[in-house]
Amino acid sequence: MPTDLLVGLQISLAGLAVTFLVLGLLTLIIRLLRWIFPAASARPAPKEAQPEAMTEQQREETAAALAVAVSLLENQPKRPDGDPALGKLLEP
Amino acid sequence: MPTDLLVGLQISLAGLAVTFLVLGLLTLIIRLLRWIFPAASARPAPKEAQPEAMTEQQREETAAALAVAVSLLENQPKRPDGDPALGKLLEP
Amino acid sequence: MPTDLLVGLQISLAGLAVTFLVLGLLTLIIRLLRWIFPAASARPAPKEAQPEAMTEQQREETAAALAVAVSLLENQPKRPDGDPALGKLLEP
Amino acid sequence: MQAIDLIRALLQAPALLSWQNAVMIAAGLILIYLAVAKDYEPVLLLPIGFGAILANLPLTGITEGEGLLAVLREAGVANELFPLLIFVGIGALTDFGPLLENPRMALLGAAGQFGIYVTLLLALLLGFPLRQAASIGIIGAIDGPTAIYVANKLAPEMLGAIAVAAYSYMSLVPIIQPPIMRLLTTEKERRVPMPYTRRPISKTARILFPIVTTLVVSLVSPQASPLIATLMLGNLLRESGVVDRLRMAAQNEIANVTTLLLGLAIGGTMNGELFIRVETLYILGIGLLAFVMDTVGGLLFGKLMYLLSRRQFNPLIGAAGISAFPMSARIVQRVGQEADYRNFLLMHAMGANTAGQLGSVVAGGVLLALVTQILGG
Amino acid sequence: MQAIDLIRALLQAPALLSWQNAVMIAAGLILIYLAVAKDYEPVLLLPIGFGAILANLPLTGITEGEGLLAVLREAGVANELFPLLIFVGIGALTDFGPLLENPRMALLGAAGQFGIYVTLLLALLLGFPLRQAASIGIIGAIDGPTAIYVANKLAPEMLGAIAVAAYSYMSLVPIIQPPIMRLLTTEKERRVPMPYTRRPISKTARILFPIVTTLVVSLVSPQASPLIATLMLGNLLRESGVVDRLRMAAQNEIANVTTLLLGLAIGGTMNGELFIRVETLYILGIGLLAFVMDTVGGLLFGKLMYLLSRRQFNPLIGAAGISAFPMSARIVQRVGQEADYRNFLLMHAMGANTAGQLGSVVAGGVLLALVTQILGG
Amino acid sequence: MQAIDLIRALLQAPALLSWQNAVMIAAGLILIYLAVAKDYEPVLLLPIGFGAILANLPLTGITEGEGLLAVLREAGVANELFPLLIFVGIGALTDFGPLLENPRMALLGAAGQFGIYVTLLLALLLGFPLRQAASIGIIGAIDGPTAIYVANKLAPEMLGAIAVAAYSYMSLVPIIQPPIMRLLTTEKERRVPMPYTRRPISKTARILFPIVTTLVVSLVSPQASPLIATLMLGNLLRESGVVDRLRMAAQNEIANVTTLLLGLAIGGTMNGELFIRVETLYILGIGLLAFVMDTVGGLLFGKLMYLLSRRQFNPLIGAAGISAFPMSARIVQRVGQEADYRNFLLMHAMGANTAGQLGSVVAGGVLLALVTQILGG
Ligand code: NA
Ligand code: NA
Ligand code: NA
Repeated sequence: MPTDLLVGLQISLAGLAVTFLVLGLLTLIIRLLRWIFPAASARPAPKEAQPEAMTEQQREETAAALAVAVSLLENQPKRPDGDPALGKLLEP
Repeated sequence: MPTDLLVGLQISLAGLAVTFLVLGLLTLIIRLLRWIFPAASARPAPKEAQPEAMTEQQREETAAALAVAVSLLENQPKRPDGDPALGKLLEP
Repeated sequence: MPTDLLVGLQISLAGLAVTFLVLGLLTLIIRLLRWIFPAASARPAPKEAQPEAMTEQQREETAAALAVAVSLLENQPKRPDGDPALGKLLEP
Repeated sequence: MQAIDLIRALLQAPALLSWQNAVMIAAGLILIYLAVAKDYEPVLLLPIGFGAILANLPLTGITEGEGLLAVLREAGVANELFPLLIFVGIGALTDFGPLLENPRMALLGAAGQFGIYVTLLLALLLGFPLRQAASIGIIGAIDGPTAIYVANKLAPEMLGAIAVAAYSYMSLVPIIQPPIMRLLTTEKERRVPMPYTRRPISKTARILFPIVTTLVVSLVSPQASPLIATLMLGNLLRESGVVDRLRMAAQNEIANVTTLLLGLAIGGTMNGELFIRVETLYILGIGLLAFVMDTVGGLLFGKLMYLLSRRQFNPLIGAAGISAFPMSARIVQRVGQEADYRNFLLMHAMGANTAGQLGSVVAGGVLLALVTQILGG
Repeated sequence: MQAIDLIRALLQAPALLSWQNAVMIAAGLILIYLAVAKDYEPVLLLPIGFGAILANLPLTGITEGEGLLAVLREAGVANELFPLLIFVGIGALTDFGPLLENPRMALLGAAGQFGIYVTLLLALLLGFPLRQAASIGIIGAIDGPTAIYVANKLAPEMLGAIAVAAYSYMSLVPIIQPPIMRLLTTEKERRVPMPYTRRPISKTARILFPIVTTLVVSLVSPQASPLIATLMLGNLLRESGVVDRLRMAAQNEIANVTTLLLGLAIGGTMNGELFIRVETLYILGIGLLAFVMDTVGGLLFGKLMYLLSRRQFNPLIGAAGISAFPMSARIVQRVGQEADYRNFLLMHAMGANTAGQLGSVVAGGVLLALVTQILGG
Repeated sequence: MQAIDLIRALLQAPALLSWQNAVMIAAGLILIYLAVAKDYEPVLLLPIGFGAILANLPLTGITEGEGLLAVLREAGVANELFPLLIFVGIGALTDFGPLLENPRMALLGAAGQFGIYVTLLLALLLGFPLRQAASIGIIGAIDGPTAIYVANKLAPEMLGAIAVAAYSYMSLVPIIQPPIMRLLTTEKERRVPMPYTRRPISKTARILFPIVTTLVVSLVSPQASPLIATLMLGNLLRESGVVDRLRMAAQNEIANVTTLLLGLAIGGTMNGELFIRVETLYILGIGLLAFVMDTVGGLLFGKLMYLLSRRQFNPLIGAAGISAFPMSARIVQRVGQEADYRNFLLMHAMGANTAGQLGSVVAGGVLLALVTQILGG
């Protein structure tokens, strides 16, 4: 029984020590991260997660929309009205 | 090595051939499907996926609603006001 | 064959009997539940499922919001404008 | 070997397509047609139909070893996981309020299982062994998950046919029930007015109902426990009002994903070589009878209540004692209004209908227990 | 055999219900009551309670072989899948911003694990073998998934009791912490104002934090790796901002479905014959002590920081170093405002609270490693 | 043993980190960087990168036995479940309308698989055995699930590298394709106008298309059946219009959850000791060539159609015959408009692009069948 308890005490000491060690490391890591990658000078407006491709995509869709518009103007007799399904097809 | 390469060439030829064959078949299938099941004369308004039972259901719900209305009118002293939970219960 | 059918008949009788027994028990149970836990006198407004902790939480959030307001007033030069991210952080 | 030989060796599958495969592919197409064009339980019949097609295409390996349909069958059908998870979703979607308001409707949920036993006897007469006859009888529960659960335990070789019958006939409620209802009741009976007064049920009673039902049904019929427990767990998630996240997960994510995978897996059991036999036709035929006899049982019990209540009870409501929820309650409402446009039977029929769901589960469990006991002893 | 004999043979279950079963069914009902009426972690305690009821109904077979609860236990508890998936969801929901703004709060997350070791020693004193004592100690992590993970590896026979204790005591935060906080701190300490100035954190730092944390914790404590990795994966999904589909799936579909199934499976381990023994009472009792000692440890460390900071640090914040997130941060805010209505400790406490979550995981992994090493060597 | 010895014994992991592990952790970080900063297929590359990091941290046990990544690999990669479920989601998201309107575009979907065979031959030349060469070739399908499916069957040891190559190169479409397009076509060819007249497709044709495609492809190439069947099942869920619950489940819950778990599991195969070898570099290098040759094949076939159509066909559209949907269709539109701002090639290119998806699946199945046949006979 005393042996068990001794083992327990050692586990407790070791466990607490390593736990403090790891959390202490995390403190350092956070400081390091903040130091290497500081926030932009003024507080930036919270940048919503918009991947670059989205704007890429938007650019293309605008181009496509323009192309459709031109094409519609040129082919007006053949295609009398805008196609409501087109928007759907342009979706990614 | 040359044997391997020969096998590879045969696989490549066979593979490309079958792939073209299948995609060619799909071309025919699509033409066939379009020929057998042509779209209705004028372009139909995009028919939203409403199963028949839904309208069936709507009809019944209208009937039920009418019944409730009649029943309410006849039993007015007993049931002074419309029951807000009824709509929920009528849901499928 | 007749033996089989006899067994089948016994299963049918037993099955129907037990099914009626169980559903009969349910009738009694429902009456019992309604008798022990009657609905509040007048028909209560349908109580939306809001766990108690939510109001607890709301109370705390109100407290926090007040604290923020006070703190903002006192520290006005340091923090010129309300922090739009705070509300998010206060969320559970 | 030349490329051309390779291609020739490749194109073996069409030659291996047996006529049974072709028939089953046609059957799969018909199921999809019924699902899409006729809206017959599409969430199950469409995947079942598609799975049946896949199971009959030669050399794909999709139903064997680690093939997709074999994996799904192992993961969720063999161990009954999928039907039970679907029951959690159904329970979360079901409002037992109408039954709690009209507890006497519960007995109609027992009467509506009448067809199970008629069918069982008929199947025995036709020479099916007991475990198969019971599995055919369970079509009379008119309840997909229950039928799948029981059939998978007693006669897994019949699973595909029984599941298809159960789900197809559930869809035929609006076609099959009305003529039987008109045949077995008189105009006078159908016109019996039943005023509906909403009776408030306390939240506590609503929450205790699924728990107590689980306890009682499990103690009386332990084999029904997994079915009733999952159905009632879903209802408890709903009524407790404190676990909306779980309720939504049960009725949406769990129910939808499981339904799709279950349908595919069941369709995957419908290989032509195993499926096309005269027994299958019997199953489909007798299953239809089961459904008819359920309706008859419910209506006769309704007529009994009509007499006992001194003509205050509209016997049409008995037809809602099957588990096809909420279709048969709607049919009762419609047929009742045909007789008298002022009739409002819907809420009463809803009570009987939810009781039918409970009755189906109980009857399924009891049947399983009885057959296991007889075959075991 | 007559029909009446069949029925009699059927109705065996009530006679087989042992008093242990009855007690556990009552315990299940109490858990459901706490979940519904007291809102004690309902998303877990309700399924656990329901599972406990099912596990104690005789003859249902639901916890054996291919029974539902056995299938769920195999699918997600035995291999630790469910608690880890839940951690992905928790990580996706957790904003570590307050900790990134106040990195010194991290140490409080270590102090808040103090109870683990006190409990471990006490359990050893009471005669529990090491692997059981450590499993009881892990209740002091006050973190459901961590407790389940560790207990399942070291003492699976105690899983039910430990999970119930961990989740129940998490719910008791608002009741248990305030008196301890008032007892161990002076009015003067509680009134220490801590101005909060929001410090912006760059997106890059936010994204790198979960990655670097995974690397460091895994290297120092490999047994904690699965826990920290899943928690941090969830957080990476959140902070990366480019995989919103995955983030939503993690925090909704995955978390909800897994929580429901995990709760059921854990409840399913609580069979009366195994569960009702004096050890279980010890577990529940010592577990409560673990929670108290966590709070004490956190507060004492807070007082140390109060002294080291020349009375600029409010020691109440130490009580938030446990992982019951965000409840204990809220309690700190409330008790702090009682002392001085202008006190705004919430954001500081949030930092300590998220550190407590990390500390629990680390302590769990370290404990697992140490015990495995001692028992193995 | 003293506490300090215990701690020392605990901290073994850093010493066990091999240089291969370190390189792979760096590779994982690069994948995450590409996912987050460059938006390269983040929903897959982020989980793959994170999984690769976890697989290279010593002593965690996360890739062995019942470790998380091993469990996921068994549950969904070894049996191909995850890629197939993802295909159901992709099918539910894909509108084959543009192809149904322009069926002749289908052939471009075959031409866009040209790179598979070039790569296969090159890999054989470099000394790879046939089953590995074919697995490298399949990168030329530029289709994640297809590449994973085929590689897992023929050369599972290469799964990680092939999946990474397939998904990375899919993301490089906007960088790699335009220069090749400009190189292989003349300004005159690029300016060919292709008027687009929308042709209505009946609902019946839309619904039958996925069914008939499944039948035909499965009969001609049974090994492609699971892939085409799941893709087409998803599309049938979409077009049938009666199972919106299932369609949403397929394209959201199923696709998202599976993508996350698949990515983690694949990353988990990328242990440094196995992954870092010269073959991996070859795989990544040849894979890039596969992609280039796909584009070349598509463009050359486009030029053939240009000639056959008497210069009425814009050969740029050929570049969309790969399966990177809908990126390459957009690139075609953009490059076409550069030549003439009035050009509107998008809808035509969409047709070729969806055909490319079908072509990839067919080519994958055919390759699998041919290699299996040669190696088996
Ligand atoms: Na029924
Ligand atoms: Na903790
Ligand atoms: Na391709």
